Amino acid sequence: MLNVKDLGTIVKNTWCPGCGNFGILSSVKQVIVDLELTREEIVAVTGIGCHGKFTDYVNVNGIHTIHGRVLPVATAIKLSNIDLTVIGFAGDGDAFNIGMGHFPHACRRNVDITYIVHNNQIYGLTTGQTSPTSMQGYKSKTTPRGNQDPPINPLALALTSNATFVARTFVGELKHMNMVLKEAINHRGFALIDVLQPCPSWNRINSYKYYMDRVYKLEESGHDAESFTDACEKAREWDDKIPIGIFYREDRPTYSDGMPTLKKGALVKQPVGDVDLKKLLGEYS
Amino acid sequence: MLNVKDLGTIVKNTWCPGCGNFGILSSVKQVIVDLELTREEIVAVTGIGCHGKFTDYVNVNGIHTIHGRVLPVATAIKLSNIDLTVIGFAGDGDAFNIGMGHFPHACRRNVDITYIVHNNQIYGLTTGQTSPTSMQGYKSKTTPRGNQDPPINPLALALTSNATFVARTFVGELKHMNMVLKEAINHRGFALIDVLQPCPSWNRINSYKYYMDRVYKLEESGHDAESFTDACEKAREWDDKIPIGIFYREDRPTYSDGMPTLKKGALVKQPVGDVDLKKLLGEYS
Amino acid sequence: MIVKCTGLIDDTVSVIIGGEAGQGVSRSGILLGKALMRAGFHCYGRIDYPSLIRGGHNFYQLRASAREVHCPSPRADILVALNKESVLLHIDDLNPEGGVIYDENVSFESGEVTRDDLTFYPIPFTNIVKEIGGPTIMRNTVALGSAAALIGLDMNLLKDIVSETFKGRDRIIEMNHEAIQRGWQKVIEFDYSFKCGVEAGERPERIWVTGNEAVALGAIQAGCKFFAAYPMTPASAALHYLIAHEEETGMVVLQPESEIAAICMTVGASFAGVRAMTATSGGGFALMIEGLSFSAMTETPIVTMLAQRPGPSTGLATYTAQADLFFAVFGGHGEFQRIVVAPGDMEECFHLTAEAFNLADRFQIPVIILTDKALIENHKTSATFDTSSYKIDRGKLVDSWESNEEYLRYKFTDDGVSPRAVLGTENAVVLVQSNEHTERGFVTSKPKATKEMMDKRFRKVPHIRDAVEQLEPVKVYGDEDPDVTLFGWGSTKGPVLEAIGMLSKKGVKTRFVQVRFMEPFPSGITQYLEGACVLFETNRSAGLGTLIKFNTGFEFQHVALKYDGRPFFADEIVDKVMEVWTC
Amino acid sequence: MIVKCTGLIDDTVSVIIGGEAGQGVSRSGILLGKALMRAGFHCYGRIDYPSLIRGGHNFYQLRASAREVHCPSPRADILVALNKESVLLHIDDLNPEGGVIYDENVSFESGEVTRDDLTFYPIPFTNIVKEIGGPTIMRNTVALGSAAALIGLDMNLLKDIVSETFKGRDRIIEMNHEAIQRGWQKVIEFDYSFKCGVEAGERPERIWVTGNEAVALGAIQAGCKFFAAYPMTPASAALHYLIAHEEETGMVVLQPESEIAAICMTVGASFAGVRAMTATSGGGFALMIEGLSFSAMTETPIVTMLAQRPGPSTGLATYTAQADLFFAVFGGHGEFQRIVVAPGDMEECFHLTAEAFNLADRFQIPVIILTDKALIENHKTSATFDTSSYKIDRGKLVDSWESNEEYLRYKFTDDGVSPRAVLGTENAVVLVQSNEHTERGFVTSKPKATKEMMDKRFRKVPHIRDAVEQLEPVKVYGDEDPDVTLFGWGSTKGPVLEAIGMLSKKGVKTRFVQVRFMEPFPSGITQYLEGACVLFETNRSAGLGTLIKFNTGFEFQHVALKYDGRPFFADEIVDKVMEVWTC
Ligand SMILES: Cc1ncc(C[n+]2csc(CCOP(=O)(O)OP(=O)(O)O)c2C)c(N)n1
Ligand SMILES: Cc1ncc(C[n+]2csc(CCOP(=O)(O)OP(=O)(O)O)c2C)c(N)n1
Ligand code: SF4
Ligand code: SF4
Ligand SMILES: [Mg+2]
Ligand SMILES: [Mg+2]
Repeated sequence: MLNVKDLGTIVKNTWCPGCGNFGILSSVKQVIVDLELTREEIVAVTGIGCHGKFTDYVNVNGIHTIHGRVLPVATAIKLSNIDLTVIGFAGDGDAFNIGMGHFPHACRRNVDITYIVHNNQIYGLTTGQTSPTSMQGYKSKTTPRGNQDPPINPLALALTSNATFVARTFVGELKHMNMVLKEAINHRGFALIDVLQPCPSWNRINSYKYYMDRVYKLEESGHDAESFTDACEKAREWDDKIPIGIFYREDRPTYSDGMPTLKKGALVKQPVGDVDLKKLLGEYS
Repeated sequence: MLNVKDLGTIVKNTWCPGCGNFGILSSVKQVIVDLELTREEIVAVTGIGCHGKFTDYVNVNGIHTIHGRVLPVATAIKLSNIDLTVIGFAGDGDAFNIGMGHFPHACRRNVDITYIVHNNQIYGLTTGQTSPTSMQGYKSKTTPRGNQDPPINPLALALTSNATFVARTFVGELKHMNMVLKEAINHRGFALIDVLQPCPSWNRINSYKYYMDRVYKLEESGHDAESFTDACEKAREWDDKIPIGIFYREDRPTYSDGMPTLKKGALVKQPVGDVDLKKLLGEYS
Repeated sequence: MIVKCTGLIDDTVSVIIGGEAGQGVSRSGILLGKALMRAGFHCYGRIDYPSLIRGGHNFYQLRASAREVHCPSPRADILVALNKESVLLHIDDLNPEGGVIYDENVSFESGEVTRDDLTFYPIPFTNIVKEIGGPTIMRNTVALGSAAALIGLDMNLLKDIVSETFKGRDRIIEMNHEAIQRGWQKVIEFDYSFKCGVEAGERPERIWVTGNEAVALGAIQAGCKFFAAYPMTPASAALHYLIAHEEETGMVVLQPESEIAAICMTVGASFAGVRAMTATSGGGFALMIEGLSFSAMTETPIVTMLAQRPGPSTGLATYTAQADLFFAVFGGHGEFQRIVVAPGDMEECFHLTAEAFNLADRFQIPVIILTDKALIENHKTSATFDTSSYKIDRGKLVDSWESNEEYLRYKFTDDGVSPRAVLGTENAVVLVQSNEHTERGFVTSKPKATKEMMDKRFRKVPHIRDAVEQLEPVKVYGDEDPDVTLFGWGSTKGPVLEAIGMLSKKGVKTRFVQVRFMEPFPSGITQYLEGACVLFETNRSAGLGTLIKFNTGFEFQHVALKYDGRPFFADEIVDKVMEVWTC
Repeated sequence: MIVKCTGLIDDTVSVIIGGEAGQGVSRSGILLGKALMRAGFHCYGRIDYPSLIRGGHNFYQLRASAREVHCPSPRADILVALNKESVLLHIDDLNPEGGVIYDENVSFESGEVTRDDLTFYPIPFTNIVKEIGGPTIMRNTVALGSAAALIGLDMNLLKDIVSETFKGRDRIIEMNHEAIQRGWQKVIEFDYSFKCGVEAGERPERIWVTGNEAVALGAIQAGCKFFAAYPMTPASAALHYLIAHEEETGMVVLQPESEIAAICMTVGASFAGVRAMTATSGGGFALMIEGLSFSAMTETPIVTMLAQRPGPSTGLATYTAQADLFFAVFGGHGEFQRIVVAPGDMEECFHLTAEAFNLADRFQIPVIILTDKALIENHKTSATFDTSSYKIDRGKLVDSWESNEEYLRYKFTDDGVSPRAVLGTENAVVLVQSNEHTERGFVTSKPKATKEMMDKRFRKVPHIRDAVEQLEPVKVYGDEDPDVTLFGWGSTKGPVLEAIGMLSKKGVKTRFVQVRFMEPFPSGITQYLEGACVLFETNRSAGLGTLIKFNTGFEFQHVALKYDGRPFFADEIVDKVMEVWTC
């Protein structure tokens, strides 16, 4: 069985001191250990951004994709081998700006993958531009007079798009994050986890303290994760109080359940070269 | 003053007999006349699909863009000349598959344009593939065993994305469509109109009769378009009864309101070549 | 197989079927072509349609002969007009003494129809259908019966195909048989003067397929397991075909939200170890470029069909061009080796697609299959594809890792190709990286490591060249000692082959040099660049000519370019060659 | 302006400032460069950083001289080390007798530092900052004070710049002044042996800018009103600059959701009649290709900066390459004419960007400004840009339509360029069309109309060529009767110019041929392709060499390619030329 140390790599970590990504990294490692998964059965698919360095730091299969494309890549990996545990790691810019076109579709298809959004409400790697989740009024190089637009609400968007597992957690609450992550990985279907991740280098507003002062746990507030309406209502809460936890879960056939070929098991393990081409050609003769 | 005839062109219309696009075309012409707009102040921006032929059939400024890009093009036209009335015409595939990445952002920015989605729940021009709004179970060339995924809900998505005017109408109810369209054009901010548009050639399910049997008018059912919660609830209704009308409206500063330059009026009309470059260069000396 | 045509101006019989979009023009043409094939004919079929669903004018050009036919003819012996407009539009396309089949309901104003050498066959399409109680669209079935009579085709061949198509739906079969019968009968009642006798021979080992179908079948042959494509004319039919056959082929086939998703999924599936493919046209390919470069950097084999149509931008959605050659060869940021293969007929679509998968896997690079509308939406009879000679070669793909050494996805090797472990392989942690990277796959930006990894990828190049040279990248047809040598690629092959036959009858000895691989560019072409050389392409900038000039220094003196969306017709090629030959 | 450097191995003084990402390396270098400029120096600055925000090693290479300097030197006279790692990493880069400024807290193990020709200046960076009560990052200000002392730079120049930068924030200014003072003082206390005397001259008419800033200023000069760009290294700074100056320039500048949106917005703004631009790097440009082809088909002027970095795919985000030349020239579906211009220094970034807008407007086509990281993120002192000679030429843009004839967006004209009415022009209904179209803009797929409209667009080509020829597409520097001719483009210009100076001192007469327009390819290059010719490019495939070969048939015998993400250094060029010269 693996331990957390086995999941490290030789690569020097270059995230800034105090970066919330450290929390995500350690939670992911812990959960892999707790769930008794092997390195080879996990595939971490990352976007481009600070979060994208994940694949260098965790010793499991990794795919460092291109900016915004975690979802189509992760979807195809899962469809090609349903025996793998596929976890996507995206930035907020990655997921909801350039990658927005994929998100509602991944939700409604209910692909059986976990999608972790490292939501630091900023473009980290490109040195601090406003992101689609940056708050109104937020000042940056690209909104020097303050961001005018209401931010994208990842949870509400996921709910609207028929996602079957919708959650938020905060890296300052590691146990909570572990719990949510475990549930998400165990969930059969598409699981969104919006992770509140401080970026001390660029985002001076949404700091550890900012979140610490505001987050409260849905598990402790009697929230009913079976209720779509309650979930929608909670998803809109963002001010003095910010809920974290599992907002919504639902059982629905997954994308691969609908694929006749996958009824026979993992695609990559199915025989190759045994198609009766003569028969297919017969249609044309 | 224009009359409807002035808005025709010499181009032979090649929509199929019974196509719902005819209704949209006549409504748009009627509303232009009723609102006493001129040909030159309107810009019709269309996507690629059967709906895209609109620009050939209506004698106003037209931009036949590329597939899925109505919103960025329309946005920039409006920002470059806030005196123009910009109306986007997109297909359901156009808007919610390939063009999905732009939609939530146009909503939250509240660009002052009208966005008409010709929602025939099918890919028309490419001969009948499943679209993101095709219903579950819908059979087509690309879902021969029936569409498994819950469809995109344009209204719910717009509401979630902070659109300030969200409506649906049906081409079988022309007066209603005229009313909605007028309100949308007069609305200051982003206005989505989801138009139920039968495609008799490919979509044999969502016919005129299908909609006729189901639609009812929000105006007549005492719906409160100021209430976000009510709007969300109504947006989820789609079965024996399908609401049409204005689901939601709200006043919020538009995208251009936040742009300092546009406080001085239309960008294209502002003087060119009067920037004090010496001063800017001074920063570097 | 005995086929005999008499009274025709050449050894082929050509039929134009014209009508409105929605009247079943294409289906009729395909059905008739298949019946003719079964009668022993070689056939070629081309559908011409504007980008709309109903009401616009469509027409199908069908050509058949006892010998192989490689392209349609712009002229026809028989016109089957499903509406009046078709008579008016195509009457001048008819050969002398030709026949016109049309609905007897149609009446012509005086002066509207001036040809008096033709025979007119007014057939009560509409009334027959009414009498049978069939849907209006069945008019075309009546027309096919009439056409069969005129060609001398055994109408049972048509009926058989109808029975196969509508298997199980007896009422429909019955109505259609009746429609064929009646249409046939009506012509027989005339004392018809059009003379084309066809004797049905043995049913030969032939198939009647489009390029799209051939490409899809090639992918199946190659063991492709994953196909994701966003609909785009003219590539969509490959998607439709593969989705329809998902269960028989054991594939996962899907229509994603965009071309960006399509290519990223294709790359993703390949990471997981299955053969994967996508297909699109120019606008969609533009959206795939970032993914293409991604597959190159991650050394992930993918196969993409780029089916050309005229551009720029939306262009002419339903017509043809060879105008994306440079885009296919050079599109992409950063430097990487790719393969671009350009099949020229149905057999090549099949075999080269299958080969594309082997090449992609062996060298872990993207392979582009460059086709165009005229190749992949047209029908041609071909000898049944040889499915026995192909061997799947997955190169250095591994699904077990026994070595004590750590698995390194980008391990330096002599030939630049590293063992590629399927995701999930025990004992092998795979790290795939879009940044420049170390052998293990970790990000690096060190200068030495950067250069070394770039060199590693480029070490594949000579091996790729070798592999391509094995696959007849240049094919030569015709006379060994020619008066004129013709050059071309892709869909131009058909009309050129047709033309060299015609030219040989005129006493002009010609040779055709077909370039089948565009990248890496084949080496052996110089030997043919002598004497009178003419280049044929359906574009404005002579892409192949440019590549040849670049690779050999040779500049064509004679170039025929067509860029109105239509393929060459053999006559045009003959004319150009005659011009060169006599000058 | 009097500058005098003594005791240096050449006529330049070079400083390396090294530290961790986040320690203010880049800011320090820029500040010191500006102060040196004000002292009368010509300067060049290059920042080297990996793609991360904190902790990785960054260093700034600053070089200054009384004469113009065109590139950094890999070697330095002075090392300013903000951390220990920087000493260890760069100590071997120091010239003999150089000086090392570092934090006195740092201690070295025995054997760690072996050079005994250097002078070490341990300065209490950390303690001074503590004493002043400033933030840790202020260590770099202390270091700058020390460096100033060593170079002999008047520290008041540094102080002035600090005062300007933090205008209004007196406490910060005061602390920084103190830091400079103390750092300076500490060095003075040493009996320092490093000898570089600088005498401050008049403040010259010079500016210290990056290529990104120069491009942005060029756009402003051209009256660009709309700029939409998605952040991507190395192009992002242009976006930041323009957003920050939105109010002064009267522009609308925004960060949209993606590169696809960016280019579509750019095209949209241009439809409305304003000059519009976008900027990106390779991966983003890949996503823009569909929009590029759209602008071509709709004949809509747009300007796009493609700022290259090493690929494929994500590649090396913060390093440099000239590897997208073919992509810029050939990327796009369908055939269309574009212009690709490649500036080579800050002045050219400014002037050619401004010209790009005129060209785009005059010919209603897309213009690509091809730059790279080494050009646009580096600093160089330049003569203040001449802002008086440029004239805005909007070509056939019209905002009124008095004619009685219906306005036709795509009217056939002799030169292929049609009057382009701003949307909203009274009496002119504008129809912009991505499908092939008629003069009016209506969709067509007729063969004749298709060919005619394609020919119409291509009628512009000779006029475009003429216009480009007017703009010195090939610039030649150096000896008229050279022993060796050097070829290059873009950022390679700097090191090559530097090298030809050095070579001349060695008695080798050289000439540099800079290609500034890549498409259409300039005609006048053949005359220089004689004698010993050497090509320099920062890529692996010699893109320019390939274009030259294609256009002239000339094949370079001598090629120096560098593709490790780093720009050439002048020494490398000198070495290569010496090798060619002596062989
Ligand atoms: C196509 C493309 N466009 C732009 C970029 C540049 N880029 C790299 S990361 C990034 C955004 C990072 O923000 P986010 O996704 O929130 O990730 P974070 O760094 O905050 O983790 C951008 C714009 C790119 N790599 N590719
Ligand atoms: C980039 C790109 N991909 C694909 C296409 C092909 N295409 C044209 S229209 C269309 C979809 C049409 O469906 P919809 O948007 O619903 O419009 P409708 O025809 O139903 O009005 C597609 C996929 C294209 N033109 N461009
Ligand atoms: S920039 Fe922000 S997100 Fe990136 S590593 Fe630093 S703290 Fe973390
Ligand atoms: S295919 Fe459908 S949407 Fe298109 S014109 Fe015909 S009926 Fe209308
Ligand atoms: Mg982020
Ligand atoms: Mg549709």
